[in-house]
Amino acid sequence: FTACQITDTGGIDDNSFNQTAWRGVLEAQTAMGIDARFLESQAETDYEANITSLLGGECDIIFTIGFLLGDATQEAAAANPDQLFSIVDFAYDPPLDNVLGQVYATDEAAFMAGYLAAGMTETGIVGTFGGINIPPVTIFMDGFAYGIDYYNAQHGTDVTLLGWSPDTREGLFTNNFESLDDGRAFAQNLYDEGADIILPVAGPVGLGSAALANELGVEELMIIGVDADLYETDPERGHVYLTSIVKRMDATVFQVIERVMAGSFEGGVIVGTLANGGVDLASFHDFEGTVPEDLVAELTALRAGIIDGTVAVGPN
Amino acid sequence: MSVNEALDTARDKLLERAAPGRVQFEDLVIVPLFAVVAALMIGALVMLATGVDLATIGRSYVALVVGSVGSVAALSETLVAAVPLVLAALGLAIGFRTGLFNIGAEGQILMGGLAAVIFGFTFANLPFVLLMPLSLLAGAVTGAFYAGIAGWLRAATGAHEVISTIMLNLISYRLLDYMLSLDWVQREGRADPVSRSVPDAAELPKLLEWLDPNLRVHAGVFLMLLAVALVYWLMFRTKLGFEFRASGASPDAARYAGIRASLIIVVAMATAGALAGLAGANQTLGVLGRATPGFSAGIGFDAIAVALMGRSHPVGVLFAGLLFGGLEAGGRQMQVDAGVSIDLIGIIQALIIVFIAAPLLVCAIFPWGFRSDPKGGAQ
Amino acid sequence: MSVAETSPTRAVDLAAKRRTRIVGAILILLGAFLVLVFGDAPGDATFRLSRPRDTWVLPDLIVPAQPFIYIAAALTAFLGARQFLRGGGRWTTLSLGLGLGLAVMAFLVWATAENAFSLTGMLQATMVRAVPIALGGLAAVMCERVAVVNIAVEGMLLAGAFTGALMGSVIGGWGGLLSAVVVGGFFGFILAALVVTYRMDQIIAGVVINLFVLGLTSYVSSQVFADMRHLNNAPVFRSIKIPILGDIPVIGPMLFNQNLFVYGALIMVAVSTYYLFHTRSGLRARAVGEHPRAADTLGIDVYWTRYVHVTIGGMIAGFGGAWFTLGSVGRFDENMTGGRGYIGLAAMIFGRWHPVGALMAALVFGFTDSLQQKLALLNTPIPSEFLAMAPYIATIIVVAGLVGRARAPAADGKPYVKE
Amino acid sequence: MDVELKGITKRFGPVIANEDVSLSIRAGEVLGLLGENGAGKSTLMNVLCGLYRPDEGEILIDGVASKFDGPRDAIEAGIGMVHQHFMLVPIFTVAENVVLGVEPVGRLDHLDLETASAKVRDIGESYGLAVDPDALIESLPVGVQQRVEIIKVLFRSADVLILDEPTAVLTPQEVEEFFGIVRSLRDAGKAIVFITHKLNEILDIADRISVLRAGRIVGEADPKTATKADLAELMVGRPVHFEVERTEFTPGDPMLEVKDLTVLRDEAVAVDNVSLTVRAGEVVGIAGVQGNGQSALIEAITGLMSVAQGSIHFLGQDITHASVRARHAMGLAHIPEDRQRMGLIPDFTVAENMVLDSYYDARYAKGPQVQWGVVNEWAATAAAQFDVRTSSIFADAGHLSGGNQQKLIVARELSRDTRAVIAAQPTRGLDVGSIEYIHARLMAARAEGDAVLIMSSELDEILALSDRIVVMFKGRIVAEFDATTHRPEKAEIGLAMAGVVA
Ligand SMILES: Nc1ncnc2c1ncn2[C@@H]1O[C@H](COP(=O)(O)OP(=O)(O)OP(=O)(O)O)[C@@H](O)[C@H]1O
Ligand SMILES: Nc1ncnc2c1ncn2[C@@H]1O[C@H](COP(=O)(O)OP(=O)(O)OP(=O)(O)O)[C@@H](O)[C@H]1O
Ligand SMILES: [Mg+2]
Ligand SMILES: [Mg+2]
Repeated sequence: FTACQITDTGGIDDNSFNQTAWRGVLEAQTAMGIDARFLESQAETDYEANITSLLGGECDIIFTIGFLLGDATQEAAAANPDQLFSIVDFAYDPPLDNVLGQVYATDEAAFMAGYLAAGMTETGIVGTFGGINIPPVTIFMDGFAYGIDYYNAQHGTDVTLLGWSPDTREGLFTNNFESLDDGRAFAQNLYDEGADIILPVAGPVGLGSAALANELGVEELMIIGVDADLYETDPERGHVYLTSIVKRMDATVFQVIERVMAGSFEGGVIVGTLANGGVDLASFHDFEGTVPEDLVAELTALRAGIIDGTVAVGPN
Repeated sequence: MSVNEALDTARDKLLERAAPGRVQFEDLVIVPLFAVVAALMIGALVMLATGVDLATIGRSYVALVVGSVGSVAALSETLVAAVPLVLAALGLAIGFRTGLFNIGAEGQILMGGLAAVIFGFTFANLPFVLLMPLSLLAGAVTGAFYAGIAGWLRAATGAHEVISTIMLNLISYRLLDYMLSLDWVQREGRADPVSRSVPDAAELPKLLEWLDPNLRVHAGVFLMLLAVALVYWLMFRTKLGFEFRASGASPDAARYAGIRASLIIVVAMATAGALAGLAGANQTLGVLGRATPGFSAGIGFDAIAVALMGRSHPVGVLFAGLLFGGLEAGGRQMQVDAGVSIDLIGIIQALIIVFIAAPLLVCAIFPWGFRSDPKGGAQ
Repeated sequence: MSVAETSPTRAVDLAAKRRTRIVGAILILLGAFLVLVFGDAPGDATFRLSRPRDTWVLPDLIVPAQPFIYIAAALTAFLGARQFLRGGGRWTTLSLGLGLGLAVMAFLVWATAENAFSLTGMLQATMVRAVPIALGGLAAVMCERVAVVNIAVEGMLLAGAFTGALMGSVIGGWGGLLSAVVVGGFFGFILAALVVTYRMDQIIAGVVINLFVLGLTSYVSSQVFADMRHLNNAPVFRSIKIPILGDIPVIGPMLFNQNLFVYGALIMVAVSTYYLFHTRSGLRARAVGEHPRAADTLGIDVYWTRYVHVTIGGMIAGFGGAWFTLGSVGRFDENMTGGRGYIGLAAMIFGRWHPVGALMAALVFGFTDSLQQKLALLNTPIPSEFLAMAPYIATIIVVAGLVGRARAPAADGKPYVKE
Repeated sequence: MDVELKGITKRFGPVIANEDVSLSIRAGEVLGLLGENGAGKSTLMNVLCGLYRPDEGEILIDGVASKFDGPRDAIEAGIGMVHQHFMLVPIFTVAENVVLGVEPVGRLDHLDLETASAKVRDIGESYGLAVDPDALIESLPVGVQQRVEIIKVLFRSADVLILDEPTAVLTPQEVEEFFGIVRSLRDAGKAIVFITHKLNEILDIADRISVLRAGRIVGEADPKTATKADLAELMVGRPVHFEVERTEFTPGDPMLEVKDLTVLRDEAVAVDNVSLTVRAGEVVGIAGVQGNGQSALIEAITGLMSVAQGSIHFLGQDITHASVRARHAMGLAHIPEDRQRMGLIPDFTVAENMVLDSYYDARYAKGPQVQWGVVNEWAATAAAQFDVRTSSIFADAGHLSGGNQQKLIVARELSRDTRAVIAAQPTRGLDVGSIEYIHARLMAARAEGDAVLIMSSELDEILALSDRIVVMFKGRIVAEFDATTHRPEKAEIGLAMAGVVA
């Protein structure tokens, strides 16, 4: 049994997005002894070519990682009805028989992150920036923004968010998922404007922001990670991450492999939510003692509220 | 013997061409072959140095060959990769021969490709026989215009084309982002920068789809061959080509000969841009069916290497482009089969060019064999 | 007998006059443009000059938007009119510079109207973003002054960044920095060997080095770093605040509270200016760039001089490259220089082959870059893509309008063949 | 200091530039070195000044064998050379150029330009070579640049001075002045080697003459007894005609009329209000020191430079703003000054160069295409007719010798139906045989009724060919001589070239 993966342009070693998905394959490799192959996309034009070079019957399932591979995956799936695909961050409507989409209600976790950030900021200003203005990115920023609003509404505070406005859908974007240096410069920009907590939603670009926080010290600047628990994937600078909004692609990828092996693969979509553990807020790690107990309690309640639907993740 | 007869014999003697000798053969066949082999050997050393074991190295080179020429699918992928490289490199070669160092193919590809897409979906009702050629034309014209800006700046103000084309590349990325976010360009229902798709009638038809739907090779191959022939004709058979080459070889002599240097600069840049624009249109109409950010994928830069390696000669460019295309397609297979990063291909490409462009270096490394008095440098 | 007199003809005056006239007209139009497009800015623009924790806290600079813009427009138009009526000489360039400066200020005020941002932060970021470009430009200056065109600056920056990350992770920041400089120098040496000894075309050699370095660093990064993360985790040189000077408002953070690389760049620009224009070796280097044969007949070793300077250029680029990793994010990533070497080349031409000029040009790039990020936060109605284009368009305009005729070293790009 | 060259042989691949040359150079003496183009004079001197390493032979300085590994060694041994082509950096100042390579420095390698300037002034005063040390070279006239070259050599305290064709760019007056300097240097005990093609000059200045032919010393001559004809025969190996054969002068209508012409180069006046008429069947020679606007005048007439004021008429038509091509089509032929840079493209074949300015003509082009078959046929014919020596018309023009390159250009320009011929420095750097040929061709054009305009820095050439001579100085015509009625003296023209008008 061979599982193959095609990464997006950030590369397999991006410490976040692609790497998390690949970990799912690797875990399956350890657990079930399957073969694993990957192919990195260097550019957006590589998607189709990469899929093509994995066709030919060697791969039992092909994972395509990322929203931007949506079109290429769809075409390949249509041309090769016998080949199974699974794509992260994309759901087809109507669903395709041989493609299983994996999407995540990241806004649920981001909502909690926003609430947390609003509760933790000392300057009353938090910031965010994204890679590209695409739904899998902005859904983080939306949830984050609504979480802050929710906190403001609950506590009568006036915490502001720089870098994203859910209404105009305009904000700060690096326009790439690669430049760490941009990550640092964008964080510096937000810091200069008073932000002391920043949520970079741009894959490895956020590592650049972490470098800045590391230099300034966490009293000045904290970072909220995305995709993976960056405290663990970026251990050298783990202490700057207040928390991470995790998107358990490893778990869903693993699940998909299990389904294929069990013969229960069906086209459609898997949605990761707070409820099923597909998305979550990571532990505070080094900040465990720093986050006030009240706030921790509120977050626990908030989490329950989101899961049971009493708190709506959206504009209030 | 009369004076006239003497003149005639002298004349006939002058008309004799030297037969291609050992030197030319070495130059055109042995040296490139040698360069490829030497580059692959050094590539193997790099792999060794990074802890790749010998068996894997062997496997990766087998994969490289299989992935580039080992099957119909591989050949198809090689061609798909080669077509835009050759088209863009032909344009650059014209520039080099005209003394213009145009780094702007990347931007011209983007603008040309985008224009082709916009034309394609805007006039979606036209029949194939009109829509496809006209979309290509739109790409070529836009590329020509975009390159023409740099040409005009050079001709009118003396602004160096290296700088202006680098800047135009950077501008084109942003311009593309902007255009892709416009309502009438952006695909319905999408927030990310992706254009509407072109109708089938605008696409370059796939040539081998009947054999296997995954064979992506498309009619751009004919476009490429046509362009090679056309550029050859243009450069070496026409007045315009003579003007290009004269301006490039000696701007002062060209001026003396009554060639209007400014005009030639603009025309040469525009021609180069048209070819790059075609390369872009070829990517959007033949491969992607739409425009996304960065669909140029560095082809414009790789094309510089292809043009240099092909010594700015259309036929040389064709072979260099096929070689680079093959390396790219094979490189993918290499990563899949042997787990060796495709980035190795970049190293190999660079080394090939070094060995071709610096014969003195080859002589220094391998003092036996090769001609003793190479004239240094390509072009 | 008398020596024939010559008289300057009117035609000369005419040519000079036309230039002044054109500049005058541009300035007047610019003034009108400012009023028409930016004239209706409401409220005040607030520029924060200090951070709360600064030693000396300056009050925010509050500028009433509309009056300021009108005054700036009037001044610009006045400069233009002055040009038109009795301008000329040095005034032409000066007026143009002043006018453009006023226009930029007016634009900033318009964008910030009813809003606020940290001017100090922007200037500090300007400096930071300028560093790799300035160092790349300086490296190119060193090479082109001895007539070797260095397209490979990009590759040398990338090599420096890579080496900085790798060796920084293994033997620490200073070791990493030193290695980056050495590796940059190594590629400089390779370039020199290819073009001087093996007489390869200079541009081909540069392109090849770029391709090679990009391939090699990307290859190692994905082949090795992916598994061995500890090899790609270098310490970052922190900012060092220079006592007292660093506390000066606005200027302090920009110039005196930066990391090693900023200081290094400033010092290198100063040193190389002194070197090139005031020392014996500099004179010889420039002679090699201008007239290698003359230098040769005077016993100056042209090849050796080129080797040395191109290698030094490579070392400077290696240092500049290390900024990306050791001076910024501590981690290497594929193609992380992202074309800044090419922008460095542009800065060199923009700066007329002079170290200080290259630095100034780099600052212009840095400024527009950081400005664009600020504007993205200010929600101006201008699409962010156009703001991002601004520095590039500015470069084209400047190169076309002002330095189109700037003179490169006479032998630039030409190989020298010893007899 | 005495220098002895012994058995020097220098080869460039198959070319033997010097073969077993022995020569002695003595202090307090001017040694004249003669020889036709390519005889090996420059090569020999480059060996002496350390630029080339001889394949065989040795150099003895005061009887001691010395080996030079580079120019530096030669400089240190006291040998200095003023090269045929100036070795000055145009954007440097005089002082910077003079000290380059032996700079006075202070701490931190700091260039001490004050000391340098002072020394330049000192040398200037002691040898009568006044130059402003702070002037930029590019702003100086060639005569002054020449002085800078000599100061450069003296600054290095050379005892042996090699002067390779130093007078080629000077006016007769400047030559006189220059000879004064050379004599004072000789009297100061310097050894001087003086290379020139100008026989009367060498008779004037040299104390001893050696003649090179095809890389070998073919003889010595004593300037006190030798004549020009002797020297010429020694150089070339056969008797030489110095006179040009001319047909009778029968001028026709004005063909080329220049009125009140002003031309700007880099926003400075190059041609200042010049009027000039050339009639059919007439040769007008333009004399002047390089840099006085002759080139600009010619480029304006041929359409390569734009005209600021005034007008140019050709065959009665106003061509002031006509394109190069239109002028060409009207029958204007142009033999340009710089054949390597402008007259032909070294990387193109002989055939391509033969049609460099007529490839578009209906004879060779059909639609957008150039008919290379037709071109090749014609190029071969023209090359055969004009005796262009090449292995094939498909050889690169850059591989031809200088004389053959010039013949190629002459073939291209004169083998069509011309009405006027503009020739700039038509025989510069050519040997006697080629000069004879090209002069004959120009005279043939005159005989056919073309207007011929010749610009040359060789006064002898101007005098030999022209029916009328104009002298340009600082962009103006400062003197005009009718050569058909009375031949002007060289000195007269020379004074005018220096701007001294009666
Ligand atoms: N670098 C070189 N490579 C090959 N051949 C050369 C080189 N330099 C000179 N020669 C050849 O050596 C011969 C002697 O040249 P040299 O320059 O010494 O002549 P010259 O006597 O100074 O002539 P002129 O009067 O034109 O200055 C010529 O045949 C020339 O072609
Ligand atoms: N630098 C060089 N490299 C190679 N060959 C050279 C070089 N210089 C001169 N030659 C060759 O040496 C030969 C003599 O050249 P040169 O210009 O000295 O000829 P010449 O004797 O002056 O002839 P002409 O009378 O036609 O001017 C020519 O065949 C030329 O191609
Ligand atoms: Mg000579
Ligand atoms: Mg000759």
